Amino acid sequence: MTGNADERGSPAPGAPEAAILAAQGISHVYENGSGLVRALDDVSLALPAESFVCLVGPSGCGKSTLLRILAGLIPPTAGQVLLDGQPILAPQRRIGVVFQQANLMPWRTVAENISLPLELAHVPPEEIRQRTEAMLDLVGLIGFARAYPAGLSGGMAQRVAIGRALIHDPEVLLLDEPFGALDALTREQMSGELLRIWARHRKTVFMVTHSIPEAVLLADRVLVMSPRPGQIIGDFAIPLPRPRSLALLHEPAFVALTEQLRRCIRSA
Amino acid sequence: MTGNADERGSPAPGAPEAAILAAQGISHVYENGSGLVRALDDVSLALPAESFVCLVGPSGCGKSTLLRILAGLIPPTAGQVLLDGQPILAPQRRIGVVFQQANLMPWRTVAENISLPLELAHVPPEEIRQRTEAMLDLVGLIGFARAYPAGLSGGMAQRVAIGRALIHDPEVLLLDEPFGALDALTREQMSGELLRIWARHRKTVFMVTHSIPEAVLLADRVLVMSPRPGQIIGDFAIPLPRPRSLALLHEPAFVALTEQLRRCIRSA
Amino acid sequence: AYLRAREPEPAPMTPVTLFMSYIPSVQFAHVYVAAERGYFADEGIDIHFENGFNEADGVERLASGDLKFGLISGEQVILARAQGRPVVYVYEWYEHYPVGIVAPQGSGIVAPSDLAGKVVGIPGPQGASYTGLRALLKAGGLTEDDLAELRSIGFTAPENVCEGAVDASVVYVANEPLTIEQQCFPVDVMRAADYAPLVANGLVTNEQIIREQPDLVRGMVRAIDRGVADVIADPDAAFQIAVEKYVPDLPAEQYATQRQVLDNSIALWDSTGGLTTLDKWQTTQDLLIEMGLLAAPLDDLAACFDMRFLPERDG
Amino acid sequence: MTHPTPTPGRASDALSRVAASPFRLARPRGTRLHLLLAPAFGVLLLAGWWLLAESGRYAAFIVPPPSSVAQRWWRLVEDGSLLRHTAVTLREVVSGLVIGVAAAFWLGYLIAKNRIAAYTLTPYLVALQAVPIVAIAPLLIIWFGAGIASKVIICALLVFFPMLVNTILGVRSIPTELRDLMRSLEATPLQTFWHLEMPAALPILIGGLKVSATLSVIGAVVGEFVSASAGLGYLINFGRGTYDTPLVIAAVFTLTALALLLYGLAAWLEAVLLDWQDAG
Amino acid sequence: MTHPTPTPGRASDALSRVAASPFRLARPRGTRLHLLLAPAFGVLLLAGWWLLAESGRYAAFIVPPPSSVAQRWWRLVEDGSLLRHTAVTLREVVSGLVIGVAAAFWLGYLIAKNRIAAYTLTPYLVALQAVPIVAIAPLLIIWFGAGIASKVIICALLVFFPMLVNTILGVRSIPTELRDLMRSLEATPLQTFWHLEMPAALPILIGGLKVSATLSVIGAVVGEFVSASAGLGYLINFGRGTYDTPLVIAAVFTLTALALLLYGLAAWLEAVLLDWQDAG
Ligand SMILES: Nc1ncnc2c1ncn2[C@@H]1O[C@H](COP(=O)(O)OP(=O)(O)OP(=O)(O)O)[C@@H](O)[C@H]1O
Ligand SMILES: Nc1ncnc2c1ncn2[C@@H]1O[C@H](COP(=O)(O)OP(=O)(O)OP(=O)(O)O)[C@@H](O)[C@H]1O
Ligand SMILES: [Mg+2]
Ligand SMILES: [Mg+2]
Repeated sequence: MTGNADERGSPAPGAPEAAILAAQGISHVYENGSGLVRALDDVSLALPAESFVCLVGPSGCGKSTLLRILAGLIPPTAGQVLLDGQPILAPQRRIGVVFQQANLMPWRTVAENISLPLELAHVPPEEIRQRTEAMLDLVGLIGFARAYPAGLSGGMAQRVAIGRALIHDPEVLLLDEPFGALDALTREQMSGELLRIWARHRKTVFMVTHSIPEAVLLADRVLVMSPRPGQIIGDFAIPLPRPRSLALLHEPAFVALTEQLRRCIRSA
Repeated sequence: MTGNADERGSPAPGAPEAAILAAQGISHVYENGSGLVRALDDVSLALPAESFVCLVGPSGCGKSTLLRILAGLIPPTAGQVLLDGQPILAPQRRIGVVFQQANLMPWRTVAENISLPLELAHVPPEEIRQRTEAMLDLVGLIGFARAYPAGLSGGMAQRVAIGRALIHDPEVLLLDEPFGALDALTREQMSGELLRIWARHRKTVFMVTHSIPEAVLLADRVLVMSPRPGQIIGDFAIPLPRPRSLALLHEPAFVALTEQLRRCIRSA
Repeated sequence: AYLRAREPEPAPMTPVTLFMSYIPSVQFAHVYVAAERGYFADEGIDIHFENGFNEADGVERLASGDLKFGLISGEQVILARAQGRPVVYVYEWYEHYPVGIVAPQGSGIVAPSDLAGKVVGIPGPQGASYTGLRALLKAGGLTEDDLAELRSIGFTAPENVCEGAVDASVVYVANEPLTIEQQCFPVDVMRAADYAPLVANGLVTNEQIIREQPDLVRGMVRAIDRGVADVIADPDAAFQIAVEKYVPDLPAEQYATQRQVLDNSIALWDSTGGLTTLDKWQTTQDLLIEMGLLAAPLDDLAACFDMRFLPERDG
Repeated sequence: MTHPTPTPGRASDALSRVAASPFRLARPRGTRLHLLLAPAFGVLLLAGWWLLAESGRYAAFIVPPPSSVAQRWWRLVEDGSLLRHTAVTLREVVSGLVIGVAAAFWLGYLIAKNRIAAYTLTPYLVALQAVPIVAIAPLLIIWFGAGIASKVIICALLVFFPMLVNTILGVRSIPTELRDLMRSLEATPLQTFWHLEMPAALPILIGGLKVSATLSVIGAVVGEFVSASAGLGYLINFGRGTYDTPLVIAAVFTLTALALLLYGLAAWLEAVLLDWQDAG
Repeated sequence: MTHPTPTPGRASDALSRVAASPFRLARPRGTRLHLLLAPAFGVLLLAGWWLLAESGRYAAFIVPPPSSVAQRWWRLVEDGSLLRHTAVTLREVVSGLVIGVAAAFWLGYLIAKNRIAAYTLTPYLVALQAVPIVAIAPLLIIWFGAGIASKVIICALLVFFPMLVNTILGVRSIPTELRDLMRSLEATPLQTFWHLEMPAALPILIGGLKVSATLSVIGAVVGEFVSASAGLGYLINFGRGTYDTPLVIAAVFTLTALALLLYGLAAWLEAVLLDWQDAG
């Protein structure tokens, strides 16, 4: 654990027990018609408050499973998840989730999908309208407020999902490849926005990503997961100064970190 | 148009009229509840036989729409698609498609999803079995042959979709972000496989991708699309020698090309 | 002694389906006896029974030629002919109209005039029940408006009377009062037949059969008449035949009751050889007109029945 | 949404259209000609009926000519009896439909969400469907009286099952992913009901409603057959008892009109509530 | 698949289980206790009935005690008449169900795929549902005879509509994306039918089948009420005519058993054909 949150003026992340969200000895086994699938094997991790942690790992290693367990959506076969030191028994509104699939409600327009969390939280309509407007702007879908999901492109749907997760301002964000369906340019914009939100609103972010450069560019810490059954086999602090820009991409320190990560993943 | 297919010993691609698949003056307008969406505006392109063409462009610019029109799945509002110089009136089995979503049949196992095209083509069962086995191996899902799609991770589902598109060996492959849900490592493996298949079986590939390096690494030619309404605003020949390897990533020629592309996209 | 016009050589058997608008029952003992004792076969008739549950259905099918014979209530013939159905009544089976009104004993409802101000149940304002009710009301000098309520209760008279949901109810006199007495309490029955001569059930066919197959009609009438005579002469034997072969679903513990039902039925039957008379038809027609079921008198009321096929019979 | 397969000559055709107006729709709306199909078919059926009646193949009392039915119907309209009987039946139908559908919906929802309820109740609800009304008519009349209540109950019983099965089907078909989304937002059961379950199950629910609405008409009529002195079912019985076939047919036509009306309402509801299905 | 919400103490509990065997299921199978729920509820209902009968509130022929029904039922079994009548009804039910469901399926498929058929036929199929059987009973018997055929037709008519509506619903619910996939593979209409439409529509189809299977029993009985001398419907009518209420109830119970059997078959079909729904 290395603290890189200096630029935000936050305290350096403390020991695991000071973590806002922690997983202890998580194992998970699925049953799938033809047999059992060991998805996770004794995974422990701690997310210090206001940290930005990325998780990388090969396809099918259990990243989404871990994220769902952290979100309280599935009870693990073994182990427990602690939110502020308390075992979580059900999903919490304090934790916002972006699923790997956009997961939109086809009967709601883009604006209505984005405003769903506010509606559920009984935010007054006028405020809903304003915040939705702002979020539509942020995800670049102003012109599509009244379109239905069936009429969206893959990337547009994913941006709606991101907007929906951010709008109610949860303390902890769990993001499952949120930018997977976005082109390079939009991806850069969106991750820039995410960083800005994280810095300004002092959130804790846990993000699964497929892009090593992205992980290095965004995170305080990158975790590497082994192939199934998933185990944390690497935990890299990213000591690059913030704010970071795309210019980093060609700096030796950055290239060295990505190479280090790449090697760790390859060795798994 | 630049011919880079030398290493495959194929003839240099000819004029557009010699193209295996060509689009002429394609425009497309959608209606979406609240109004009209101009997705494509007068797009023309030609895919010479055995060429590998990538398409990049911002989210929602009309890439998937173009791909579906090329596949004969939607009739464009204006323009026509020619396959071997003949206007296509319906989808052709000669053209294999990987959709942006995995699009699996939930009631079929992984193996059954992959073998679907062979079944429809009345391939003998024994041959189906063998080719499915081989394809499962190629996409790294041997152990999941009998799992149902509901029990797959996002990346695994996408690999099934790739296997399904490759198995019946279509002449032309239209791929819509086939590697979007794959981690960097798997992505490299799969794109390596794709290149090998392309070279060995003399296919024509048209691929939408979000990754500029990936486009440069794979393609003979990279097309750049403008934001909606989509127009082709850049057409870059990639004169890098084949076979290409990941080592290229840091070569100046490669970096220059990617930078050039990036600038073109950004300028749009 | 029966006079039989035997043909020189036995003709091939004619299949005939006889329609009865009720479940198999000892009330049909006469046709069972006739079948069992070969009376139909004697006439060259291969008899089959069909149990329908709606008289009007049977009449429609008789009129259309789908059926040749049925045991049908007389007023149905008038109503059907008024609407152009060429059905004809050829043999009177019931001399007395089988409908009446039942009321708990001691309730003071013993005559039609006692119905004033009472709640009376009825299956529905149509059919034989309604005809019987109207005949009784008329005899008591009442109209429907004099009742507290005429309540449509479907075929649930015993349940409603036992539960006291109605003061009195229109019933078929052969079986329903018996059920109430056995299950609940003694009752008083007033029979419509005691107040007005109405045409009741008989054998019905259509004009085409009469025209084209008069011998068949004659044969049917004769066989049924022999059955009726046999049942009247020896109800016990008839009952035995009926329950053993034709009403197999009747459990033994019901025999006593059903034997009583048979007696009650026989009491209503025509023991005189099936002859009906025009004045009964006239009374019935008048009543139907009064009830609003018939717009005007038939042009030829006498065409409703045809008594030419009756056999001679010793009383 | 589906796209029609392109037809020859279509592309250039489309080209010229777009040349004229670049904002033309991708799928031009069809004409309204399809609305004439059903009436046209009706005219055909009517002609067939008329021919059958004229042919003399069946006696006029079995297949009366359309004209005599029309006359009879008009008489019923004029003397106000059609309105009266229809009103009686309509009241039974509407009450029965509301009660039956509401009961089926809540029970179906319960069964879909609660395994204990599913295992306990399902066999009995299925069994209930197999009980012929006439077999329980005495009890119904004793318990609910001979008035409208027993008819409403009978109608509700008939309407119940299709709605029940489709409610269970609809609620069970909701994707787990969307349930997970609602859970992650800490939606209350009521919020989950209104914001997820209702809209997601709606297409299948309305399918059930369509069947139920159509059956409800028969339900009321069956009730009237058991015992009644007014209503279209009574009118049919009366017509049959007096051998007035045109009356029977006129009443049946009125019934079918009622069924079409109710079905049409359900279809309208579908069109309004599920407009998102063909948007985009 | 759904995941139960974690409950307190569950995690550590699971931990110890996994410690013992790392390959334990994530969702341990429940016990088979739930299979006792329905019988338990049945016992409750039976007790209620018994109390009602014993209370003397109703005469024995209105609410007979369970014991007398059981005795009557046993006698029917012993003398073989129950078997005979059940066989008659079962034959009608099975034939009617097969014909009705097949007709509904093909017509529904046609309507779902073809707008012209939809606009032309739908109103008439809805209207047909509102025609009371009794109103057309004479015609049915004239056309199909008083034998089994008319009962089968009546049963088929009753069974038709729920299956029709659910077929349309099921076929229309198939995602366009999968249709596109099949088109891109140049699947023939027959292949699309077998490899896409049937499996995709199956859950909703089976919902329709469940309703139809249950209704089919009533359909045959309605047919037997029109005219019959055998079958459970006939037996019910006979029991009503002789005020043999135990017989009526025994026959009704046999009917409900038949309905449960058919429903059970449909549910079994669902479990077998839709096993993929809870795999993974
Ligand atoms: N619902 C499920 N039922 C059964 N097995 C499942 C289920 N979900 C996931 N799995 C299995 O668990 C393993 C891990 O899946 P998971 O979705 O967590 O992978 P992932 O790391 O997110 O992969 P990807 O990068 O491809 O999304 C996979 O082998 C998958 O087959
Ligand atoms: N079925 C549809 N109905 C209405 N509008 C649609 C439909 N499909 C796509 N669109 C619109 O057309 C435009 C282009 O969509 P398309 O899916 O082709 O984009 P794309 O380039 O593939 O984007 P992405 O990279 O995000 O997948 C978008 O604005 C989208 O909203
Ligand atoms: Mg995943
Ligand atoms: Mg796309």
